Amino acid sequence: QELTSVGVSVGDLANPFFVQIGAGATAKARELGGENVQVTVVSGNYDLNTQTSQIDNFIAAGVDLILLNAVDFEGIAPAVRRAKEAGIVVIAVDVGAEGGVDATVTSNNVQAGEQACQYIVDRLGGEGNVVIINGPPVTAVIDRVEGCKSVFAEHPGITILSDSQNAGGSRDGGLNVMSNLLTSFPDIDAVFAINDPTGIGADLAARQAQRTDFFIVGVDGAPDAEVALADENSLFVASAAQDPFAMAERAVEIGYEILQGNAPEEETILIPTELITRDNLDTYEGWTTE
Amino acid sequence: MTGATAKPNRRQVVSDFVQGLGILPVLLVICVLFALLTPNFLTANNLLNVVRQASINIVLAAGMTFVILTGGIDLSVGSILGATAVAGVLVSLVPEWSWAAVPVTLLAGLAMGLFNGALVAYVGLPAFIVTLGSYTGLRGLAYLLANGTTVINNNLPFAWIGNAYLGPLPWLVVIALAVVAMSWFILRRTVLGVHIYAVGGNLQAARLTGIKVGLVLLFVYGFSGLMSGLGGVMSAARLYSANGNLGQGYELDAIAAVILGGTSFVGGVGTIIGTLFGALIIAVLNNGLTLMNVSFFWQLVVKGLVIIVAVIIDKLRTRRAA
Amino acid sequence: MTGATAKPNRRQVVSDFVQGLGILPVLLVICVLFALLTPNFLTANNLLNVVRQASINIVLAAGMTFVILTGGIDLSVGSILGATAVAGVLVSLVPEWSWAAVPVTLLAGLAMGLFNGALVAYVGLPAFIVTLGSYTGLRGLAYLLANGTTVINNNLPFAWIGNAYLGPLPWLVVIALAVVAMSWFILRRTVLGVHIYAVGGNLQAARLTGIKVGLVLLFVYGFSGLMSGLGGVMSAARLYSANGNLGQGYELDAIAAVILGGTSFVGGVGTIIGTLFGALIIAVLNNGLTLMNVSFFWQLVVKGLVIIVAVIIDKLRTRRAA
Amino acid sequence: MVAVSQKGVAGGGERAPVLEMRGVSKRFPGVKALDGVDLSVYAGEIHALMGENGAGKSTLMKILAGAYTADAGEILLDGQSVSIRSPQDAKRLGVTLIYQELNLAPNLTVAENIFMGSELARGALVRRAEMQRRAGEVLRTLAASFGPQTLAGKLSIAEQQQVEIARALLHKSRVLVMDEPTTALSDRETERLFAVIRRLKAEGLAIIYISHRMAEVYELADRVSVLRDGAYVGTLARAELSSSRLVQLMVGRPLKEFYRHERATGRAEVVLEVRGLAGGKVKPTSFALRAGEIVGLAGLVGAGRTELARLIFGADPKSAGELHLSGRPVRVSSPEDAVRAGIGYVPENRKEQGLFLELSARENITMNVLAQDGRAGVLNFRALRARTAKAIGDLNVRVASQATKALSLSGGNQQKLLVARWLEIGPRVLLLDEPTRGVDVGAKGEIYRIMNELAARGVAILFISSELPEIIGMSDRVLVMREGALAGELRAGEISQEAIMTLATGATEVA
Ligand SMILES: Nc1ncnc2c1ncn2[C@@H]1O[C@H](COP(=O)(O)OP(=O)(O)OP(=O)(O)O)[C@@H](O)[C@H]1O
Ligand SMILES: Nc1ncnc2c1ncn2[C@@H]1O[C@H](COP(=O)(O)OP(=O)(O)OP(=O)(O)O)[C@@H](O)[C@H]1O
Ligand SMILES: [Mg+2]
Ligand SMILES: [Mg+2]
Repeated sequence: QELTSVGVSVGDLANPFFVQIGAGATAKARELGGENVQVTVVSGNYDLNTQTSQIDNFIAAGVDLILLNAVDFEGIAPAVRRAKEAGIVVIAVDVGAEGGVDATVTSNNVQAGEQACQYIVDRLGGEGNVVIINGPPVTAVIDRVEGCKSVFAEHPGITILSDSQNAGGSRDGGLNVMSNLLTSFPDIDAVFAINDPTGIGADLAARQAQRTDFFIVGVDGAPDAEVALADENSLFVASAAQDPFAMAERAVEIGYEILQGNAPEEETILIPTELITRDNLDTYEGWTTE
Repeated sequence: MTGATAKPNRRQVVSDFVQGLGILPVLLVICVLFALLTPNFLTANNLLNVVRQASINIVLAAGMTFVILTGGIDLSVGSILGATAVAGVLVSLVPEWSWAAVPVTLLAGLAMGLFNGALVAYVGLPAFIVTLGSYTGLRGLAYLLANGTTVINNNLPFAWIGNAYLGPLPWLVVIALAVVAMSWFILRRTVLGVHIYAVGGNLQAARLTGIKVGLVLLFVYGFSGLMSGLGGVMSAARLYSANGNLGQGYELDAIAAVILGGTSFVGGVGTIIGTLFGALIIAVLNNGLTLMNVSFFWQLVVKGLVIIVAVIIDKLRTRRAA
Repeated sequence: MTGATAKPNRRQVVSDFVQGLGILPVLLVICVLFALLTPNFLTANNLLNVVRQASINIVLAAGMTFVILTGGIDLSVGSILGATAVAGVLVSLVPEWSWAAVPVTLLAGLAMGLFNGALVAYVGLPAFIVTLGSYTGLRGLAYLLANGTTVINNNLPFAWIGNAYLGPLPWLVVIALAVVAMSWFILRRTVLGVHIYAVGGNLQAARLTGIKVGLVLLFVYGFSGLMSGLGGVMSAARLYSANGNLGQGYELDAIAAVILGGTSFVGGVGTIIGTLFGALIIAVLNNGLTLMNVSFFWQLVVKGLVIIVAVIIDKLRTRRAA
Repeated sequence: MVAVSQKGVAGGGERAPVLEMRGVSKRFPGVKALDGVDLSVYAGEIHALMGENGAGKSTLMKILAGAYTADAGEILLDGQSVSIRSPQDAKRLGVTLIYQELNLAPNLTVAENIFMGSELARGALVRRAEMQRRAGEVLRTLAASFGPQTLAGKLSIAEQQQVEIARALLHKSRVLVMDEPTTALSDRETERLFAVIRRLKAEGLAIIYISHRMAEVYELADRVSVLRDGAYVGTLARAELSSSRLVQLMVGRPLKEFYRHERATGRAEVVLEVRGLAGGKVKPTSFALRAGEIVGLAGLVGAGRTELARLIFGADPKSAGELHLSGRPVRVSSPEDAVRAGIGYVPENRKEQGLFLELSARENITMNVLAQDGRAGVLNFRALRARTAKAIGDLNVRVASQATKALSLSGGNQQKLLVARWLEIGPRVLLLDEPTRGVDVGAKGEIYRIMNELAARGVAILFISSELPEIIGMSDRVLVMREGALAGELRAGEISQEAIMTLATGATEVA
């Protein structure tokens, strides 16, 4: 079967990460189906109703393939089922989705949290006060925090000072929340930020408060994180990197194969994350962009 | 007698329609444009789809119309929707209580609305600040109820509301239209409706002529809360689930529908039919732009422009008519 | 001469202060509570921190005060902040233009504000719908400018605005206070200020008195846009970057500050000092609750309640006084 | 306090009063509005209530209607002490008040306004057709020129007043209070209203009638009670009524001659020439105003006087015609232009179109000249205060201080604020639309005095009024409008009530 149109719905198009997913999907779809393939990328704005409507729109528009970055991996199930009934191939990207998707291509968010926080534990020698700067209550974030906490739980020497503050996943929020946390806790050894923008915001807050007594680890491996990592004065020292562009490419590839009648070997393709630090930064390729 | 009353009734339905018609030409122009630009727009399936997607906003906007007609505003509709939807799904998960899920959701919405209404009507606080408070607080409540995750019930007893059909029409659409009809009836056929317009038109006059202004205000906020609860039911039924995020930002869509529909912020002027058209414009835009494969960023720009252009056209039209 | 004018000036400053005082007791109570509950609250460092965090909201709310005094509203401040901040950082990245980054940002804000103002003043559209349109459209513009990512300039030429100090005070705080002082001067000391109150108090009378109502409206929206642009400068300077998301939801905080500060939605009544206190209340709440390590969900609930309780207290206080 | 002994027994005979108010007191922040006021009214009596602006008449009646609650005092109906704490209470007890301020919802139809709060209903359903029918009937008895389906917002102020009257007539009440119901009505409508009032009186209603117009009081009242500065000063029976007596009671001193004009303006320069001006309902109209002359503009309600004034002032778009000031053509397409040209306009509805209620007396007075004293747009408070003090003195405005909000002034004093505002620009032409509406005798005299002074200084005044005596008394010439066009001009010597009415109604004889 020809690939003529693809629908992509992601959590939040204002986040560069998801923009990369859209870009990756578009690039791959064009490569496989020619320049005339129609790729529609929409933002669910972290709202389940919105995303459900978008899936319905895709069904009405008769797309061949849906790439779904679910804002809620369980809540989206009915919409997925409708899409399946309409004969559309649905691939979950970055976050899993219930309802019978054909395949799931995801970074391992739990693993990302584990990697980041294992790094913290190692660097602290298993002892110290840590802060988790939380984010919007969506699965990807919840998984990271869960992975992180599972690592900390194995080390009784680690004290979690705070894990309940939502910085909204943005630089701005990271800066504000961290400013307040710095006042609350005069003695912090390490910070886990649920994504890079949050971590960089926390770094800015530390600079403003002239605090240098701790380090920050994020998740994403985004371009601005690379810049921060390269900066000797930055407290931002590591990030569990994913590659959204490549992930989306992979998802389209698998979807295309399914359309051709070739089922994938496994239904869930976990793309491992890779911890990048100041030391291995030069070998890190960064997010793929065309 | 009946003959005599029936005539002006019909006349009023028509006149309401013409007044509410306001934005209809704009809606039609947008539809024609989309029909020309994308082949899939003008299919029965897709049109149903549009109305289905508009249904929750129509219900919220109906409640909002009442509030704005009295010169108030209700920012809390999205938060109430979220909190009540979570509550509803939670109740439905308790086997012996699952039958009560819908009433509980509706009553919870009503109660939250009455809370707003009491503060506006009897404490005399500005509606904006009261509902901004509950916008914030009830969002927190929604998260707390859901405990930060998604509550799911795959055997939701009232899932038919979100997925079944009555004849060719999805129940969601039927409910939305029923709400519009009921709202129209209240506003145009009952004493309460006249009082709502009177309070919005001249609060002091309403008070001095002995209208129980407090009760009227209590009613409109209670009604808006009830509609938000209904929105919660519809949302939960459609999704088989709810989370603390649900309904975020819906208040702006509801307000936009009301204002696009020609209801004045000053109060006292507006029709529910206009609100219906306003909500449809928003839904058609979302649907059509996506069908046309306009990028998300450009969609925002286009939507912003269309909102402004729509009221400009409406303005020019009414100016010429006047 | 000076002696004679000085007296009423001082008297007016005081009376403004007392009027604007409105919410001050509430602010103090909240501060005392936090001081008792968390040891770190009442440190010079943290208090500076609070004001620094409030600074952007103070600037936005100052512009918003002008708009609301004329009976209007500006929903677009957050979107203007985002769009201008992105534009500013982009300009700063062009080597030969980087000196122009701040003026460009401010002028872009002014232009967007004037766009709103022109539609309100000369086309006669409702402020809510105009600024809802630019709220949506300019957000799209911000994303488009940023091309969906974060634009970063680690050598931002105006980063001192966000990070340097003037004596003991961060520049952010200095700017915010300067804006308040300037706003006070315009509102209380100039012809324009009286005209703003007049337009808000009685539009029709203002027109029939020969006040250039259109220009006054154009000014307030332009000023609000300019302040949003200034907010964009401050934001970008603080973050060394900007993205399309920046400023999302700021409009509600700004409006809340204005209304908490006692400015009436009807127009014509309110003070800038009240707005300052309103913005501080919001910042203190955010800071104190985080210091107390209250979870995000509960923070929302508490904030919602405090907003409502604050206006109730204010209401009771003024009622007793009257 | 002037010694007037009889507290009402006159004319009452043995009958007990329907309504008695005893020792009613009310304090507003900074003002003692009422101080132990007594009042008794009998069934089948028209009881006039008089007093200067701010004497407390409206406040007393609002207490009776439940809009305010008294600080002290007692209200008895049929000898029973009653508690009236809300408008609903008053309604239940059969007390109806036509408020001085218009209380209409502009978005509703006339019928809906008339029945507001007492809608006809079957169950919860409104009976619109029935409401329209009954409203139509009442409007006909008032000779209203509009139907029950008209939107209230589209009515002129006089027509709105008729709606208010209709509203009161539809409620079956025992006590009907009319607080200055005729301020905007012209003679014909007033006559109709009086006929209705007399009928109601015959039906046994107790009617309290507040007015500043002596002639009306003489014509209607059985007894007159007078308030001064919030205190009851006495009641006169019809037989005892005399102008000097009443004025003496109200003002506490005798008042001098009312209208004076001894001007010779025939050859003065033409200041404003209106040529073929048209727009809205006004048909092409031409006339001229000379320096130092007061020209009356008379007509029935809805004749288009207000619209003509607004056209001249640039408040409404003109469809044709031009203005010449001192012989030179001027473009006046907005109020700003008018102000620049030296044309002032005092609108007929001061609360909606003139005053800034939340702003101070000073700001209200100096609104047009704020920029003149200051530099670069910065206010010069000293100069503004001096201006205000002078204006308040010249016009004898009664305010606690310059910072008092316009909101808390009595109607007459509010009106003076507006006149003062226009005097500040040093106008060459002043358009006064019902400037004495709701203004007491003393203040009226002062406004006439001010008009004369302005005329003496060479200002050309166009004086719109529905009160023929003052038009006749004050004007050098009278223009009469009918249905949007000038029906004629009356020169000194020709001016009389009959002549004006003939032109206004288009009848060959006086209606
Ligand atoms: N709501 C109010 N707040 C403060 N003061 C008021 C208020 N209403 C009336 N007053 C004051 O009470 C006094 C009596 O006012 P009231 O309106 O009863 O006078 P009035 O006799 O009806 O005058 P007019 O003939 O001008 O209508 C005035 O000094 C007025 O300024
Ligand atoms: N804003 C308006 N919209 C529509 N019609 C209006 C409006 N204002 C006035 N009218 C109409 O114009 C007529 C009144 O005109 P206008 O006020 O110029 O008359 P007038 O001679 O000044 O009478 P009045 O004694 O009421 O001042 C009324 O018949 C009314 O229906
Ligand atoms: Mg009065
Ligand atoms: Mg008139």
